[in-house]
Amino acid sequence: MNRLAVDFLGNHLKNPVVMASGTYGFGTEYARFYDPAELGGFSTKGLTLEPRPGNSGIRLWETPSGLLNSIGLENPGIDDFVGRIWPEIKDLDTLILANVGGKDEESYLEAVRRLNDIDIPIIELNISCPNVKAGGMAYGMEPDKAGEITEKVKNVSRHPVMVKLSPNAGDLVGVAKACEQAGADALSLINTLQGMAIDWRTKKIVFDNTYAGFSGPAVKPVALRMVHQVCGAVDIPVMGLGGITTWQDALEFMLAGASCIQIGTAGFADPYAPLAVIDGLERYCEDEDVMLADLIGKAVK
Amino acid sequence: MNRLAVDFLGNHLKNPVVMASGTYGFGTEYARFYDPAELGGFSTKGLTLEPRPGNSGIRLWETPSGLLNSIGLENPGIDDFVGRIWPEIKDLDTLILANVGGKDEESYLEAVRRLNDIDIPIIELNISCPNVKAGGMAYGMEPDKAGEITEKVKNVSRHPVMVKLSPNAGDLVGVAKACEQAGADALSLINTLQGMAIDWRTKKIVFDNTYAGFSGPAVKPVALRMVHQVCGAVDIPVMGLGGITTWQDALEFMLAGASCIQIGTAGFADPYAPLAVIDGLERYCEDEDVMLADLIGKAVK
Amino acid sequence: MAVIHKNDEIADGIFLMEVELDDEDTGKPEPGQFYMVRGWDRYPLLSRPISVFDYEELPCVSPDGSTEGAPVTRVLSFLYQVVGEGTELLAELSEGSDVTVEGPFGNTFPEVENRLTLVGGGIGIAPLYYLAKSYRRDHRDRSLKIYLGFAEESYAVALFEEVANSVTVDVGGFITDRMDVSGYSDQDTVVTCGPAPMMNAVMAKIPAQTKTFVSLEARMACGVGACLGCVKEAPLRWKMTDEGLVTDGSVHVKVCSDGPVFEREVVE
Amino acid sequence: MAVIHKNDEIADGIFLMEVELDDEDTGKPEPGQFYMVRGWDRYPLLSRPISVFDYEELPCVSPDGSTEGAPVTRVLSFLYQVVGEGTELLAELSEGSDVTVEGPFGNTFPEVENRLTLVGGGIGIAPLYYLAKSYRRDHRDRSLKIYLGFAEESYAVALFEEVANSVTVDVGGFITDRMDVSGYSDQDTVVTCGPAPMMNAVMAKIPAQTKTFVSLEARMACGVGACLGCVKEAPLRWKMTDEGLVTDGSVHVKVCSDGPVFEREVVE
Ligand SMILES: Cc1cc2nc3c(=O)[nH]c(=O)nc-3n(C[C@H](O)[C@H](O)[C@H](O)COP(=O)(O)OP(=O)(O)OC[C@H]3O[C@@H](n4cnc5c(N)ncnc54)[C@H](O)[C@@H]3O)c2cc1C
Ligand SMILES: Cc1cc2nc3c(=O)[nH]c(=O)nc-3n(C[C@H](O)[C@H](O)[C@H](O)COP(=O)(O)OP(=O)(O)OC[C@H]3O[C@@H](n4cnc5c(N)ncnc54)[C@H](O)[C@@H]3O)c2cc1C
Ligand SMILES: Cc1cc2nc3c(=O)[nH]c(=O)nc-3n(C[C@H](O)[C@H](O)[C@H](O)COP(=O)(O)O)c2cc1C
Ligand SMILES: Cc1cc2nc3c(=O)[nH]c(=O)nc-3n(C[C@H](O)[C@H](O)[C@H](O)COP(=O)(O)O)c2cc1C
Ligand code: FES
Ligand code: FES
Repeated sequence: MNRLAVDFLGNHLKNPVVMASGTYGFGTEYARFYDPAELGGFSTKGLTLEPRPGNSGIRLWETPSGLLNSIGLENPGIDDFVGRIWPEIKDLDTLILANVGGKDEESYLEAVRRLNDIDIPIIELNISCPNVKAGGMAYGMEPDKAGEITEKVKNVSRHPVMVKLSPNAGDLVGVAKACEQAGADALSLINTLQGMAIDWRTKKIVFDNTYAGFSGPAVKPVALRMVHQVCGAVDIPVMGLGGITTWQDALEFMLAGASCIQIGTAGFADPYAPLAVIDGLERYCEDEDVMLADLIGKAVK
Repeated sequence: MNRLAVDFLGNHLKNPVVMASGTYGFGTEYARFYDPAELGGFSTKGLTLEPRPGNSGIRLWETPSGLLNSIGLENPGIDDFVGRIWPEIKDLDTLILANVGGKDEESYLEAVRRLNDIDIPIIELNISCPNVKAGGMAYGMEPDKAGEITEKVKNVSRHPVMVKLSPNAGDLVGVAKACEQAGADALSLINTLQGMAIDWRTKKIVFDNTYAGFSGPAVKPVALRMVHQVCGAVDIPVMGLGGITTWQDALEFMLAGASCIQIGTAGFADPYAPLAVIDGLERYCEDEDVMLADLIGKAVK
Repeated sequence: MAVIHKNDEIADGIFLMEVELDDEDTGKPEPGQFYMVRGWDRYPLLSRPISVFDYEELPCVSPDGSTEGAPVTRVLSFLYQVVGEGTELLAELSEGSDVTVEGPFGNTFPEVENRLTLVGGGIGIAPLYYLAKSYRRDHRDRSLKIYLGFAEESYAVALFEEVANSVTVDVGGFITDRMDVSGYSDQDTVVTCGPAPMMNAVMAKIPAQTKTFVSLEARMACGVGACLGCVKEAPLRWKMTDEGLVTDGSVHVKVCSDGPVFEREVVE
Repeated sequence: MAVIHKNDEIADGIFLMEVELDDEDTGKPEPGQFYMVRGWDRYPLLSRPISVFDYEELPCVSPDGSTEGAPVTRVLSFLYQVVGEGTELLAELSEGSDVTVEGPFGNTFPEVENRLTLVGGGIGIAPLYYLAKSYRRDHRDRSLKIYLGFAEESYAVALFEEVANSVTVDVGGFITDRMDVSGYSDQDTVVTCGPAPMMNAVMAKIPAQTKTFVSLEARMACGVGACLGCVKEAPLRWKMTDEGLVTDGSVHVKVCSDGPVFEREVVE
């Protein structure tokens, strides 16, 4: 009996552990450690219509229990993904999500249209990347704009669309509801918080882009709160993430209402982290004699 | 030569190290470790018009490099402060800020009026406490409301008013500007982020109040970003805080534009943390042969 | 800062740590007090409150065998149970390692002239030993009865036996079932520390005229009364002072600075 | 997981750590590769990239003195400098402690048939020793010249001397000033690792026809090419493959998986 199986938008996942966009490359980089088929799934590095070189300067900065990154959506572009990468990874036997970013409406829509050519199971619409100057997070900061882009993307996409929300939005619940109303099939949250570093030695602002995306165990309390708030406000399924490191963290996000969880930064510290989470959840469900899916949203006051 | 001296709203501070509200009691609790006169100053526990019992249930929860708290502004009320506590602490020879919270406009205003009876140097207007149901953070979430309460408080207060901002506001810079326009003499930020904890063992939401305030080293990258943003947008002086633990952290906040810094959670982990920060800054300024005040806002790209 | 002399596992998951205090840790602890202990630098964030299990000032012996005027070595002991991240890290520390101890904090057990009964459950026995020892030192002939309850395995019992008139040990049952309190009067004092249900059972059992003290636990951040994180509801806010109990009318007590020791009336 | 055999400070702030790999760490490292090392549990968050300084497979000797068919003990060495929190924690580890090493990661130094010159600066000498040893093993008679530059104090020089034809050491000056490259041709190969200014000076000095490789550093999170955190701008994105250099047209190289070893043309 597989106690960890979950359904997500009609897809059967072996377990709810999905590797987060930008932290798992295109699914093969960690294959030296374990078969990606052991995962529930993974989300690709953020894809944009055109190839992007990403940001200049320092891209990583460690903080207490956290990580600042300023990658800036470096990626080979949607065509390279559709034509070259997808054929190489499509048979990995795990759920693959195409994470899509954009600099303006048309670039989002055209990227999504081109994904219609392949049988990608889910599109993760990234309206929450804090590391690009145009587009990115701007679409995720206000309910109106988030709803608008979601609706348009839904209109052109033949695939289910999961919208990835920004924790930097003032009215996150409003954004979530707007996306739901606009037809989003699911939501994922959180993307990175906006943070900053200054190097006291040089007095320099560390990142060329000034601000950067903040992730890792440090952000977990904020992420868990937001997942709980959003799950209480919408009826579509949610993938919860932000700082998840242990199976206990994963369980907490599911108790808060997430149907699946994603792991990002924790995989850097320990490449086997997702397997440890899966193992831990398995043992827990065994010991408690429960099906994991039955615990979704079961946190009590 | 005291290289650390700073002026803040006409007050001479020996050094820019101020202990944050709610983490330093009323200034005497840490006296067994060192004389509070060694500090630049401290801010009192949040005071409200009426005495408040604070929140029920668990009030503290540790997270990776962070702390969740749900104290709920437990305090003996403004009259007890004015009549009993202030006479006991007023001669401590360090800058004392009265941190004032409220549940509605009138309770803020009346508390501030009663502080007119004493010679408190600065009022820190707390419109950012996430742990109370009425008032608190609600005033700090939107520019209009923040400006309105600031203006009214300024009208009744004979003391300078420093408004303490919430990192949970969507448009923090807008809030900061609105406070400045409404006559705020200074700003302090950040108060706690809103976070949450679930105890996987019991499946229970840890805090009776569901969400709680998140502080400590974990939040520093977010706090530094916000201080940098706000300092770039207003002309009034700013006290920067959020996760400051070491003298290097303090220096970074000042490079980002803060005139003074506050230390909260770090003082729990090490009661001597503020002294270590002061010592470290002193040695640094000595080695670099600079006056600390000359470094305010000097972070470069 | 203190240096670890020994850190031994005396029962499954139960450690006895002895540290030598350096000159900067000036205070001498009283029974009932605790220290904020950390055996790490930055992570985890908070220090952990641990009671004084024992404290001794050992005169250094000079080469000629005399101890006159010699400086003393101050040895503080903790008895602790590994329950999570912090106590696990403590358990990993080896002899000679540094450990940071701030304290002593909190109020103390009362000075007792009465006959004394101590009731400890599990790791809750930790603060009782130093009290027992002090009582015995001050009152050579008075009655000291000790009840120790454990869930699975007893420990540290021999130490208690050295100072008590009687030690009753229970493993796996209810320690209160082993207590005969029929003769208890206002000439007796009871002190208890352990899991809440056990302390409640003790409080329920002891006759009203017998003063009963409990030692409480709470999550703590500061340990010194500054953060208000460790409060417990109390019918009235009592404080032990030289003039007896006083109250300022608020509804909470701070475990760290008003306590950790409370009269049962305060917390019942 | 690996166990520390030794961890000695061989010069001020410079440590030589030997670890024994357990059976799960299967790969055999090649010169130029690195491991992601962590000697702690949760904090700090990231592991630290450290080059292979040396690697040996020592047959276990059976009681009768024979080593036939015996399992091997695999010993991996790191030479590292304490510069911050992570390396400080590594330096505190004592013999017998566990340390987590993931790897080996990255590309390798090329197989060299030419005469070989190595130029290391400071802790940048770390990846060169295993290369020197391997070269000497494969090419008993060919010329191996080594230049080692240090800011304040030299270290590990004797090890290099065992395998090189000549070792030139400079302390406090510019190591390039000590190099005579007049006869260098396409029959020579140069490999350099050290501070950027030093590597730039080396690249500027070596004649164009002499293949020159540099080993780069960058902040790393994943170490396996997944996070794109360690990229360096490169005029063209070159990759070393069996067919020589190829490019896919993008502007960055990943130090962790395309590198850390690059032909100078890629990064100049
Ligand atoms: C005044 C005082 C004196 C104490 N004396 C001792 C002693 O002498 N020996 C001893 O072994 N323990 C003592 N404790 C309890 C000890 O502080 C906790 O067991 C310890 O902080 C747990 O830390 P951890 O990181 O190992 O566990 P965590 O990972 O923090 O938590 C593990 C478990 O312990 C519980 N817990 C955490 N902190 C506390 C706390 N402060 N109080 C109660 N439960 C908590 C949690 O609910 C959780 O179930 C004392 C506590 C107080 C307040
Ligand atoms: C492929 C590779 C191989 C390496 N091999 C070795 C080796 O064999 N021996 C050795 O001593 N060091 C080596 N390094 C450098 C080593 O990884 C860093 O010194 C270490 O990560 C610093 O960690 P820390 O916590 O001590 O310092 P931190 O507190 O993280 O930083 C201290 C200082 O080091 C700099 N720094 C931090 N991380 C890096 C990094 N990844 N690259 C360059 N500078 C950095 C920072 O700018 C800062 O000035 C290698 C780096 C790479 C990328
Ligand atoms: C190096 C790095 C790159 C990332 N790139 C992307 C991206 O391309 N698209 C995206 O939607 N999120 C991206 N993220 C955000 C993560 O997917 C995730 O939302 C965030 O890191 C929080 O989860 P974590 O704390 O588990 O890492 C990136 C995060 C990191 C650390
Ligand atoms: C236990 C606790 C109680 C607090 N109480 C107050 C308060 O009464 N008023 C207030 O303005 N801020 C309060 N704060 C917020 C701090 O003053 C500070 O803004 C926040 O903790 C961030 O700083 P830090 O990371 O240095 O702790 C409290 C914080 C903590 C941890
Ligand atoms: S622990 Fe801070 S008040 Fe008790
Ligand atoms: S360190 Fe992640 S791509 Fe190189």
